[in-house]
This record gives sequence, C-alpha cells and structure tokens, in this order.
Amino acid sequence: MTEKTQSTHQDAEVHVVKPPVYLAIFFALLVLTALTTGISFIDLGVFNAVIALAIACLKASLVVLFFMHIHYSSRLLKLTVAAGLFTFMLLISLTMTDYISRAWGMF
Amino acid sequence: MSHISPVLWEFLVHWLKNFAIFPPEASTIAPYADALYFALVGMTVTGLALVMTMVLVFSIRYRKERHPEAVQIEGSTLLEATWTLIPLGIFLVFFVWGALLYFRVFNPPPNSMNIYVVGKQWMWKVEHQGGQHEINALHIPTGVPIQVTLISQDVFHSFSIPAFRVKREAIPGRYTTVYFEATTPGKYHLFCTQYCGTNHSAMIGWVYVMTPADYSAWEAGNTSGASLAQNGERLFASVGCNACHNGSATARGPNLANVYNTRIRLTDGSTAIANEAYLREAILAPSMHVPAGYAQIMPTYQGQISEDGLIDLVEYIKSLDSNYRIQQMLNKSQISSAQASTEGKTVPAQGAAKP
Amino acid sequence: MSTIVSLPDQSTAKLPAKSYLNQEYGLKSWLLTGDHKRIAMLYLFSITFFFVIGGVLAGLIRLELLTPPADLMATDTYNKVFSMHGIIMIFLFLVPSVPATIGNFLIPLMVGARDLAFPKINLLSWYLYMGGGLLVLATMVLGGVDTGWTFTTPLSTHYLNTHVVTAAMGIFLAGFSSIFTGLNFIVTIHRMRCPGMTWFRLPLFVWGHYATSIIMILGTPVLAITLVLVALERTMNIGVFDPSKGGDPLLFQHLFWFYSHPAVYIMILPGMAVISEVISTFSRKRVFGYTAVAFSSVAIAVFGFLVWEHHMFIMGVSQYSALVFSLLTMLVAVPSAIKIFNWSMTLYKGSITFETPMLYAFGFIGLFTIGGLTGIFLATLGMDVHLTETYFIVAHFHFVMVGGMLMAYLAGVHFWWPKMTGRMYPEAISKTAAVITFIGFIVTFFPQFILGYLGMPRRYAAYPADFQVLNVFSTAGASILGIGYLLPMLYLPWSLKYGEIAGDNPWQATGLEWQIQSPPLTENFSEIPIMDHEAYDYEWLANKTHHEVQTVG
Amino acid sequence: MDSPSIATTPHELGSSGLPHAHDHPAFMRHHFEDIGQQREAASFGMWVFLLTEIMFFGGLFCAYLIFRNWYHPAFVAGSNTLDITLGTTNTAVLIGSSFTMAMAVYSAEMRRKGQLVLFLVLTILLGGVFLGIKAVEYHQKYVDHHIPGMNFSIQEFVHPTNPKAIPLAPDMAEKTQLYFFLYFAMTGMHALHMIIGIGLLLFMVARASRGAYTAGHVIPVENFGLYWHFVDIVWIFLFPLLYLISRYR
Ligand code: HEA
Ligand code: HEA
Ligand code: HEC
Ligand code: CUA
Ligand SMILES: [Cu+2]
Repeated sequence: MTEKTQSTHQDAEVHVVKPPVYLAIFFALLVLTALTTGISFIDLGVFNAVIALAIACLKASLVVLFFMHIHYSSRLLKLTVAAGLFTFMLLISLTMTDYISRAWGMF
Repeated sequence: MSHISPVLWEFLVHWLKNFAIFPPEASTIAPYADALYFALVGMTVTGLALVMTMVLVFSIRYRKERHPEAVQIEGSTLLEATWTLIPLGIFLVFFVWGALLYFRVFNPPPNSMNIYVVGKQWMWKVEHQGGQHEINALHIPTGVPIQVTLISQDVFHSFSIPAFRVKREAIPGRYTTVYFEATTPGKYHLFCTQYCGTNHSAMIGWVYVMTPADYSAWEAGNTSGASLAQNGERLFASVGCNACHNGSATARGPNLANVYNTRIRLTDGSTAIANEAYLREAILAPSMHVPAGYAQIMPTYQGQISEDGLIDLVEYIKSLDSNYRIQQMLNKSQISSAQASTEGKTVPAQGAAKP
Repeated sequence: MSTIVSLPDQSTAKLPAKSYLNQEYGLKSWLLTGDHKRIAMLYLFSITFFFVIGGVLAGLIRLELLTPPADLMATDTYNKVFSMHGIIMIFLFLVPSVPATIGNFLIPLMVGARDLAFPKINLLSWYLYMGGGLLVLATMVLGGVDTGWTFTTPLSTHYLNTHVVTAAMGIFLAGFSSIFTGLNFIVTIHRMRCPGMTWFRLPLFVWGHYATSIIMILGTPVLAITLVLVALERTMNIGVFDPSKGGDPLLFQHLFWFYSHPAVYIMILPGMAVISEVISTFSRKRVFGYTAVAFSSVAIAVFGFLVWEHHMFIMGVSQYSALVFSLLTMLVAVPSAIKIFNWSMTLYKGSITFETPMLYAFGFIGLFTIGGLTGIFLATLGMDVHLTETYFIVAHFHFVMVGGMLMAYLAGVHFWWPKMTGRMYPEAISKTAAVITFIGFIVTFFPQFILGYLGMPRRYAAYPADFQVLNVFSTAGASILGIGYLLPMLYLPWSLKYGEIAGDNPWQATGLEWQIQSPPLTENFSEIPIMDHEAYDYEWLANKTHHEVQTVG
Repeated sequence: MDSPSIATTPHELGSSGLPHAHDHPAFMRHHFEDIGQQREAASFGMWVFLLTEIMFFGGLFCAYLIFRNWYHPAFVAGSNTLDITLGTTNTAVLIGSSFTMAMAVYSAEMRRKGQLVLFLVLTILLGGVFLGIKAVEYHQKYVDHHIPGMNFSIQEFVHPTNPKAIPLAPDMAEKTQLYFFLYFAMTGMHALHMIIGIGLLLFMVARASRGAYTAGHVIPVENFGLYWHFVDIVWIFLFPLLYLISRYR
C-alpha cells in the first residue's frame, strides 16, 4: 500500500510560498492598479479598453500564479485553469459570431 | 363494412379522409426541401439498416449457443477511420446542401413583392402594399416571388406555412424576412409555431393562393382605399415628422427623398444602408445612427407609434424613392405577366386544398 | 435463449450478513448518510417519484391530443401541463437519472475507492435536488407555470403571470445539485483511483461520466445566471432581454442554449456509458475500440459546447453564424456514430446472451440511431426551416431521450440491480416489459415524425383535424408505453423481498464492482484493491483461480 | 495527531511517507488513502468549483460586452457617474485583503496560530472596508435615482448638471438603465460572494483561535484562500470594465 501511494500521489508535494513573494506581488498589483487608473485619464480611443484589459489580465495572472499557487502546482491544476478560461472564451467568442455578423451587409 | 356497423363505417371514412402522410407541395421551395428530405430519409434508412444488420446478424451468428467462446478483439484503426470519415463526409454533404436551401429561403430576390406581417398575441395581421388588411389570412398570387417582412408586437411568434416548407420567426423589435413563390392555387395552413402564451394554438389561419387573375380581383375588392404609403404619408403629417423633414434646405432633419437603400454616412465615420430596419430604427432610436452633418435632435417615437404605423411610415419613406416606385410598378406588371403565362392552365382555386 | 451466464453456484448464494443496506437502521441513518451507495438509493427513489409525475403529465398531454379541439382541458392548462412535463422530465428526472443514481453508486466502486471524494457535498447535492424538486412541485400546486421548459423571453419575463420565478429557482437549485455531482465525479476520477488503475484501465462507464461531469460543471452555471437574470428582469422590470427596453431576446437564447445543448449530452453520455458495460458483458468481449469509445465521449463533451446555436436557426441569428454552427453540429454527430459502430462490432465473434439489460441495450442502439440521425435533419439548415418547432423535433428528442437515455437507464438499473440489492429481478416478466416498452415507444413517437413533416406545430392544445389519425396512434402507443414503465416499478420492489439471491457476480462481469460482495459493504472494499488487468479482461476473469471475493460475516 | 510520524513541516505533509494508514491524523477522512490524497482532492475540488464560478460570471460578461458595443454613448455616460477614486481605493483594498489572505495561508502552513488569526481578522476588516465603500457608492446611486427597477430617472443624462458632460438623446439615455442594471448585477453578485466569504472568515477565525488549522490541517484555509483570491480576480476585471474603459466617446 505504501509503494502505491507514492506512485500515484507523488506529485502531492506542497510548496510553501514565502512572504517576500506575496509582498512583491502585492506591490506589483498596487502599482498596476495605479497605472491602469492613471491611463484611464488619457483619451486613447479604443486603446483605453485594450490597455485596461491587458493590465487586468496581467493582474489576474499574477494573482492566479502566485497568490493561488498555480505557478507551483501540478499540471492538472494548470490544465483546470486553462479549461475554465477556454470555455469562458468559447461562450464569448461563439456568441459574438452571431452579434458581429448579424449586421453584415448593412453597415 | 357499412352494413355491419354504420357507426364504425362513418368513423373509418372520417379517419381516412383526415389521414395525410405528406404535405402538399405548393411553392417553388417545396420541391427543393422535399428532395433534401428524401435524401436525409435515405441516409437514415441506410444508416439504420447498416447498424441493424450488424446487430441482428451478429446476434444470431454469435449467440452463446452457436458460439460459446468469445474471441477477444482489440479494435481496428482502419475500421475506426472508416466509420469516422464516411459519416463525416455524408454529414458534410448535407451541411452544404442545407446551407444552400437556407440561403434561398431567407434571401428574397430583389424584385419580390413585399407583404408585411405583424404578429401579436394571438393573431397575424397582414398588410399588403395596396392597403389590404387581413387577419389570420394571407392572399397571394401564384408565380410571383413574395417577400414577407415580419415583426412582432410582443413576444416571439413564428410564421409557418408547411405547404411552402417555409417558416420564420417574428421577433419583437426587428424585421425578419422570408421568401417564397407559390405554385399551386389552393387553401393552406398558416400556423404560429413558436410558443407564445395561452392561445398559441389558436394563432392559426389560412393562406389562399390564387391565380394572378383571381388575386387582382381580390386585391381590387378588398382595398381599404389607401395604400400603406398613403397611410404613412398621413401619419407622417399627423405625428409631426414633416416639421423637420419637409425637404426644404432649412429643414432641421435630413431630406428623406431617395434615402431608401442608399448608403448613409454617419457622424462616427461608419456607413449604413438605409433599409427597412434602418428606417424603423431611425424612428424609434434616432440616436443609434446619426447621419453626418446633423445634430441629434430628433425625438424618439418608441412607444408612440404602433408596429403597423411604423410599417406605414417606412413604406411612405420608401415610396419617396423613385427607384422603389419603379420597382413597384414592375411588380404589378409581373403579376399580370404571371397571369398571362398561367392563363391556359388555371386551376380551380380550391384545387389542392384540404378543408 | 437460456437466461443467465453460468451462474457461480447460485443455489448456495446467500445475502452477506453485513452490507451497506443493513449497516445502520432508521430514517436518520439514511437522511444523514455520507455513503455514496445510500445517496444513490435516495436519488433512485426521488427520481422515480418525479418520473411518475412527469409520466402522468405526459399521459394528460396524450389524452388531450386524442381529439383535435382543446376539449379535455383549456389551452392554458395544457400549456402548464407540457411545461411541467418538460421541466420535471429534464431537470428532475433525466439529468440526474443515470449519473446521480447508477453513477453515484458505481463510480467509487469502479475506480476502487471507498467513497466519492466529498461525501458531504454528495449529500448536499441530494438535498439541493430535493429543494429544487419541492420548488417545482410548489409551482405546480400554486397553479403551474406555462413557459415551456425553454423559458423563452420576453414571454417568460414580461407577458406571463404564472409562477415563473418559483420554477426558475427550483431549476436553479437542481442545477447546483448537478454541479456538485459533476464536481465530485471529476475529483474522484482524477484523485481516487486505486493503485494500478490507469486511465486506460478505467471502465468506459467511468469515461462516460467523466465527460458528463465536464459538461455539468462548465455548462450549468451559465443556466444558473441566466435564470437569475430572468427572475430579476421579471421582478424588477429590467430589460436585458426585452427589445422595447433596448435589450436583446436572442441573448437569452444564446445563454440558455449554451447550457441546454450541452445538457442534452448530459442526458445521453451516461446512457452510452451504461450501454458500453452491458454490451461488453453480455457478449463477453472487450468493447471494440476501447480508446475510440473513450475519447469519443470526451469529444462529445467538448464539441457539445460549440453547437448551441442550432436551436436558433430561424430566430433571427446571423445567417453566417448559423452556417458555422450547422457545420459544427455535423462534427459533433460523428463521435456518436463512432460509438454506435464500435458497440455493433463488439458483438462480432462474441458469445452473446440476451438478458433484460441486453434487450434494452439493443433498443437503445436502434432508437438512438434513429433519434440521432433525425438530429442531422435538424442540423441541416434548410431542412430545419421546415421542421423546427414541429412535432418532428418532439419525435427527435423523445427518440434520443426516451428511446436512448431512458432505455439505457432501465438497462443499467436491471444490470446493477443484483449489485445494489443483492437480489435478481424476475427474468421473464422483465423481458416482457422491455419488449412492451420498445413496441409502445415506436407506436408513440414514430407517427410524430410524419406529423412533424406535415407541419403540426408543437405545444398546440388544439390542432386541425387533418392530423388526428397519427395523433390517435401516438396516444395509443403512450398507453402501451405506460404499461411498459409501470411493470418495472412493480416487479423491482417485489424482487427486494422475493427475488432470487444474486450472488456476487451473477453476470460474470469483469468490473471491480463485481468482484466484491453484493450488496457491498459500506466501505466498499475491506482492502483497497490493486488493479492488475485491463478493463473487460474476460481471460483474466476466467483464469482467476480462486474467488477473491470479499465477503464479511 | 501527536503521533511523531506525522509530517512536521507542511512540506513533508503531502509526500505521505506514512508507514501505515492507521496513523492518520484526526482530520483525515477515512475514505481517503492518505493525507496527501485528501489534500490534493480538496484543492482540485476547489479549483473545479472555481471553474463553475468563472462560467457563472461569464454570462454577465457576455451581456456586458454586447450592450457596451450597442449603446456605447449610454455606457460612457453611465460610467462617468461612477466615482473613480472610490473604485481605485476599493481595488487597492481588495488587493490588500488578498495579500492578507495569502499571508493567512502562509501562517497556517507554518503553524503559527496567533499570526493566522491576525491575518484572518485583517482580511475580514479589509473585506468590510470594501463593502462599506461599495455601500457608499450604492447609496450615491440611490440618491441620484440611478437604481434600475427602483427609482430610475434619465434626467441626469438628458439634461446633465455637469457642464462637461455631453447630453444624451432621450432614447439613448434610456439605455443607461441597462448599464446600471449590469453594474448592479455584476457588482452585486460580486458583493454577494464577498459577504459569503466574510461569513466563512468569521467562522474560520473562531475555529483558528482554537487551533484548528495550525496543527497540519491547512486545507480549509488554503481552499478559502483560493475562493477569496477568485473573488478578487472578478473585481480586477469589473473595475476596468465598469469604471475605466468607457470614459470617452
Ligand atoms: C438526449 C438528448 C439529445 C441528444 C443526444 C441529441 C442529439 C442531437 N441533436 Fe437534438 N435535441 C434534443 C435532445 C437531444 N439531441 C432536444 C431536447 C431538443 C429540443 C429542445 C427544444 O426545443 O425543446 C433537440 C433539438 C435539436 C435541434 C434543434 C431543432 C430546432 O429547434 O430547430 C437540433 C438541430 O441541429 C438537434 C440536433 C441534434 C444532433 C445533430 C444530435 C447528434 O448528437 C446526434 C448524433 C447521433 C447520430 C448521428 C446517430 C448515430 C449515427 C450513426 C449510427 C451513423 C449512421 C451511419 C451513416 C450515416 C453512414 N437537436
Ligand atoms: C426525459 C424526458 C422525457 C420523457 C421521459 C418524456 C416522456 C414522454 N413524453 Fe415528453 N417531453 C419532454 C421530455 C420527456 N418526455 C420534453 C422536454 C418536452 C418539451 C416540453 C416543452 O415543449 O416545453 C416534451 C413534450 C412532449 C410532448 C409534446 C407536447 C407539445 O409540444 O404540445 C408530448 C406529446 O406527445 C410528449 C409525450 C410524452 C410521452 C407519451 C412520454 C412517455 O414516454 C411517458 C411514459 C411514461 C409514463 C406514462 C409514466 C409511467 C407510467 C405510470 C406511472 C403509469 C401511470 C400512468 C398513467 C395512467 C398515464 N412529451
Ligand atoms: C425635431 C425634428 C424632427 C422630427 C419631429 C422628426 N425628425 Fe427624423 N430626423 C431629424 C434629424 C435631425 C435627423 C438626423 C439626425 C438623427 O438621426 O437623429 C433625422 C433622421 C431621420 C431619419 C434617418 C434619415 C437618414 O438620412 O439617415 C429618418 C428615417 C427619420 N428621421 C424619420 C422621421 C419620421 C418618420 C419622423 C416622424 C415620426 C421624424 N423623423 C420626426 C429630425 C426630426
Ligand atoms: Cu404566436 Cu405562437
Ligand atoms: Cu442541441
């Protein structure tokens, strides 16, 4: 029984993330927040949205990777996160095929 | 059997009279749809026969009594590929075939005759160009391509004529279109097929397909006196559109003559084609597309003009367009020419009808 | 056609002294249990209860449709009846049918675990289900809801004054129950497999449920938020789905079908999972093309998320987008075909016997093929224009859901009945029931295809007289079908007391669940097993020198 | 629990060199083989649950995307009524609470009871501040008659009091109601998650102070951490979508 637990569950290793990492991420997030707010005061046309969302994605990735430990986790958990994002994108993008092309030929 | 039991006899006769297994084919679309249908039935029968043969033959051949010891077989990549690719190929053929038919049904030819249909709980209101109004009935001539422009006043409805094999949802807030060309005079079912509340099943009516001659006669006898465009003109004045759209150079609104079906440049730099949907939206939500050079001052008429009124207005604005007027004339002559071509073989109006 | 495979010493078999059924006594021990097998039993009872209600409503539908006018009930009553029929059958019966009962019972056994990963969440899921069920029943008692099971906006949000919100909340709860079931399965299958149980040694039953769970956890939340929006829109008079306020009714359709199309695969994949087990066992052969069948389940689950718009082809979606979705729908049909052919080939050179589960499985293959191929009619754009919203669709989905999934469910219940209860069902009468069901089914639903092509719209309380003959057939068939379903509801409980004692492995099947006593112990395995052979390895079974069955007491 | 064979550092915990299954600690559920399996199952289960949460918010994001494209002027007008200072502050507060939560997980892993309780309480406080600020914002909307379905008025958009704002046509101004509905639905759903989270945190503080999580059983804290960070991520997206990206036409 012992040897099999090791074979199936050897990736159970738990990585303890140290406070300096958390602190660094925390400050990075604060800086990014300040940055995104600052940029929003400049009128950049569509780029306002693009930049703000890019920064949001960056922040979210930092949270997922470090606060939520995905950076240190097994491949299964990485895949799980990817699957969630993928399905979310499916919902948005395939719905958009309708909305974008609905008015084709009219505009 | 009639002397054994008259009741039973009556019953049987009644039944057989009411027994149909195939709907009448009464439009130019119908043969296309039926061909596709039979091809699909063919595929189903073949596929089912294949599977059932395998199951039956193996069950008999390899039942325990005849074949006590099973032979273990892992699988076969070749077979897997076969039954992946062949069904896929067949399905793709139907995809293409079906798509062609779909585009045919939903993209009316430009010279078609336009009839408006407004769905509301629980009736169909039909408006012909000439101002003929009908409820739960639709009179049309044979041999003329017809575009039905649908809209709903409340919830989703669905305008279905099985004998034509066409159907289209009437949705609130947006025009949809469907196209057909009737071939056989007669009286056919008209259904609302989208569930729309309590009396959904009562939202039914008849489609009367007539020879062009009969149709012209019907048209003349049923007109309310004013065409849609004329009604629209009256409305245009009474709700005050002409205060701004009077065509003069100093008018606050753009001149609406000849805007129909032209490409309009908007303030945000994009362009839009002024089709029926655009015109309707321009009245209800004027700020959605502001033509370049105009201030956004037109008030919204949301909730103030009924769908019928909007149709009248749209038709009026269309009628200000000279190309469109010419088209209308051509349509008229089309009906009479269709009449000429079918003259010889006029079918009695109830020919293919089912009571 | 002799009955059972060489039964191992059936005469001397006796019920084990200790099992999950008699471990503890009393209502409380059931209502607070964490044991997946007991929860499965709770589900079995509650699901059957809702099936009977749904079935009686179906009977009412068919009685009303016997004659053209709306004479048995008023149209709005009819509308409520079919809406409740659809809601109950789908959300309270078919979605949890195989997964929450048979799946719940078997997945831990099949992967060699003592229980599902989260027993308390499993119990919570049953309570959520019951909560949802009670809300739906409350809706019915309060006066019903007449939206249809599809809740089409703006009808459901602004034009009805029935109990839409109550029903929506009932479905919301039932949805979370299904999310938790899926979550439990996924974690169990990933994390609780016994030593040696690699992915490709898992029975196909487990693969099917894995695929189902993916859909449950990714699709159901979208339904949940959609129903919340419907409820908010109704109570607060907002207009997200109402065009007169600037909203878009099609957005509702997109969100609803984003769940509800994948949900139809929630309603078939577990059935397919059952069929794999049954066909393999009674032809005494490994399933032909194991990997192909396993991957096709996952392919169905993934592709199933890409096709929802085929329910909206004529609803005013963009034609180009319809094109894309029609194409994708054609693709998703292929994995189902792969499965059907692999099952048929499994019979080749087998050693086939025809027990009741096998009869149901044959019924499944035939009826699902018809149902699936008529799905292709609907996926074909131009054909869908004529067929959509007619009885053709009603026939299509009853073929796949009733002819497919319900048959598979019955196959599964019969197949694992000995494992669940320790006793056999009566063989002769159950075979009769299977045949009656099959005949009744064909007579009920086949005429509906013809009706559909004739153009008879669905959800009609009254219809033109042209359609009567076929409707009479359909109603007659439904009565036969009702008998077919009534029989198991009678003889299965009967067999609890009078059935033959089954023994551990009455079918001589290879799954881990058959290598332990029936009914199993609460902790399933006294010692966690070690898997040292492939799934469906009948040679391994034959070569097993001694019976390694673990009976305690 | 005091058995010496139990891993003393969290690092060893998962690797389960347990010689015998019966040595398992009290918090181990008996249907698991070992503590490593239990831990993995728990965190995987939590992640799977978070997937459902992503899709739950997905429907709202979808609606937002569509209506923003259709009624851009209305969204601009609506967005400009939000207080960007409060929004930014709230973002910072929530990020702070995520940080304290991460530290709480760390404390539990290091088995420091006092520190764990401290960070949990800090998380509660920051979460409370967030909700407080949110309440202020909601109240402002109430005062301004911007709550759809309750007291909505388009006056402010048709005849803006702010001289810099571009007045909207009445028909477009009606559409601001959609913006505000989405605003309330999204932030409300988010706030609901926060409230549930704070409830759980209170419960955990009570248990933590009795030492429940500092004896090796860190799973609940870790899983709650995942939940809390997820809620944070939702806000990270809501903030730009609602406050920032629709400020200019
Ligand atoms: C268990 C449930 C279930 C299943 C599995 C399916 C499976 C399929 N369904 Fe069905 N469907 C429903 C339940 C289901 N459906 C329901 C409930 C509705 C109506 C909802 C409502 O409006 O109320 C519906 C409606 C529906 C529509 C919408 C119709 C409309 O509203 O206009 C469409 C359109 O594409 C469709 C298509 C399909 C297809 C292509 C499949 C495919 O997955 C089928 C794949 C299977 C096969 C193809 C059979 C096996 C193939 C072979 C054996 C190969 C044969 C050999 C050769 C061809 C060589 N279905
Ligand atoms: C799992 C799903 C499921 C199941 C099992 C069934 C089972 C049956 N359904 Fe249902 N049906 C749906 C799902 C299902 N249905 C859905 C989703 C809809 C669409 C709803 C909508 O439009 O919104 C629908 C709609 C629907 C319609 C169309 C209504 C309309 O559009 O106007 C019809 C009509 O014939 C029908 C008939 C039947 C029949 C005869 C059965 C039979 O198979 C049932 C047989 C079972 C029994 C009869 C119960 C068991 C027997 C007893 C307990 C004995 C006692 C019973 C009596 C004395 C009656 N169903
Ligand atoms: C207060 C003046 C005013 C009134 C009253 C008015 N309009 Fe307009 N209309 C305008 C202006 C200004 C525009 C261009 C800017 C815009 O679209 O808002 C316009 C645009 C239009 C357009 C789009 C034309 C194009 O070239 O794109 C149509 C169609 C239209 N109006 C129809 C109507 C109808 C029908 C009515 C009556 C029901 C009406 N209008 C009432 C001022 C008015
Ligand atoms: Cu209108 Cu159904
Ligand atoms: Cu579907």
